[in-house]
Amino acid sequence: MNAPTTPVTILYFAWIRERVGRSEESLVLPAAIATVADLIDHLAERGGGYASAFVTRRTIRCAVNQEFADQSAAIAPGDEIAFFPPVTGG
Amino acid sequence: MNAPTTPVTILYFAWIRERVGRSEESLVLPAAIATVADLIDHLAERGGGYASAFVTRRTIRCAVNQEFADQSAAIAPGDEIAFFPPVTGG
Amino acid sequence: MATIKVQTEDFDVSREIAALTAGRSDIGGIGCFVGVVRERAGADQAPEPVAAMTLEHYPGMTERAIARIAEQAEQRFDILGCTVIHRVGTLRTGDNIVLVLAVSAHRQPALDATAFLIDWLKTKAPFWKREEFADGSGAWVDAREADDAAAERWSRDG
Amino acid sequence: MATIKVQTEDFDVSREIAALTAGRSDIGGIGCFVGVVRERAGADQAPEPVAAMTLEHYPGMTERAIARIAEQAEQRFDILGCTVIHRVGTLRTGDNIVLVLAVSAHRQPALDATAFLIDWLKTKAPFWKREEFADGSGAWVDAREADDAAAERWSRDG
Repeated sequence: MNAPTTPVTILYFAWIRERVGRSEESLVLPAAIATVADLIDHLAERGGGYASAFVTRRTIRCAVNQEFADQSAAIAPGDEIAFFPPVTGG
Repeated sequence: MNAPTTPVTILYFAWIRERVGRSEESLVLPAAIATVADLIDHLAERGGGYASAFVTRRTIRCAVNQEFADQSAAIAPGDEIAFFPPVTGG
Repeated sequence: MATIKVQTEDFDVSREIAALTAGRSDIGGIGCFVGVVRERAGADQAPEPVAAMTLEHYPGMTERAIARIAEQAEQRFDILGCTVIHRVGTLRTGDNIVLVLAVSAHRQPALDATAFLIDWLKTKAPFWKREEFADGSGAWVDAREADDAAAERWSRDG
Repeated sequence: MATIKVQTEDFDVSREIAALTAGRSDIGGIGCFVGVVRERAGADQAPEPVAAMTLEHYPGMTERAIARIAEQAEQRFDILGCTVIHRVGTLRTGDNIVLVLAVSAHRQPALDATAFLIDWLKTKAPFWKREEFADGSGAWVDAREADDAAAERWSRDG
């Protein structure tokens, strides 16, 4: 079990990375943040590139600890949370 | 139009070739032979390997002038007629 | 548009892909199938492992039949070209028998045309396989009803 | 049983087939798909020809996602092995993007698994394509609903 002061790692890919302006950051989750959706709200409130990256929530896909997850998924200290658009490989 | 004395070419493949004992022959069609089925009867009447090759008519496939044909297909002097089992390539 | 070869020699998949795609910038997907001689070829219940296989064909009609099959594939699917190479003569376990390639702007026509070509080759091209077993005996491979059913599927779809 | 690579370098189809089939005598069919960068990539209506494409991915998760897709293929289809190689980084028109191979005793599982693998890769592996046009502009490729539908098909079938 990670302590509440253990940060989460947040990764950004493709145009979300470009809008946010970075590919990775660490963040100690405020106590009120329990799900991916909460984290998106929190990030979007920063404004600027973050607001732009997260403006259309339904186009955002995410993974928690390298598994695809819904925005309703719970997150906890120590998690790796990634945001990206729908995948286009192959 | 080929004269009635122009022979047909008959080809045999796979186990039909083995039973008949040859891969090719020429034959001037008797006047009574109008279809592939007539020709099969004619050949089977020779007995021996021919009788053995044509004993089960429904397993015989044929081509007339290099196109798959039914046993009811008409044949004429100058034609190339081939007999073979169902194909097994690929 | 179709490249068709009936040959005793082996083929190289990469080289055939390069030949089919050379100089083109409109190809997005390459579908490919390679048929190989396996130890239990005709029937999984064969009494003996297959040591070799001899492929007989009908020279002249073979090329004509394959050309017709390739034409059908080009009419049915939105492909930009295809290649069919079928070997004849004596082959050993692990040897390549047949190569099918189909190229398209998108993956689905390439994959569909590849499946169509091999299904139709199995039932509409004049090749016959004779298996030779390790004990020296041999047998002509029986046509499989499953192959007819697979080819028939394209008639229903089309 | 699956060979999975995410790499910047190109691959050679013949070499990968040889690696997957080496020493085996039970393989009768090899299914293969190669995805290629084409000039009109994301949308046929793109204003400019695509000059290059950059593929971004999620290191760590990518390999894990592909391994899961390969496991699914091995569970669903009667295959003897598969290979998935996906390139990342900057690619030019005509360059290979992705290779899928699946081998089986018979052709149908090999062909089905090949189609399944590429359909699922398109929707369940974390890759993103950015197209760069000849005029210097660029755009991230939008996900295609057709790809979701193609992958969904396997859920219905399964």
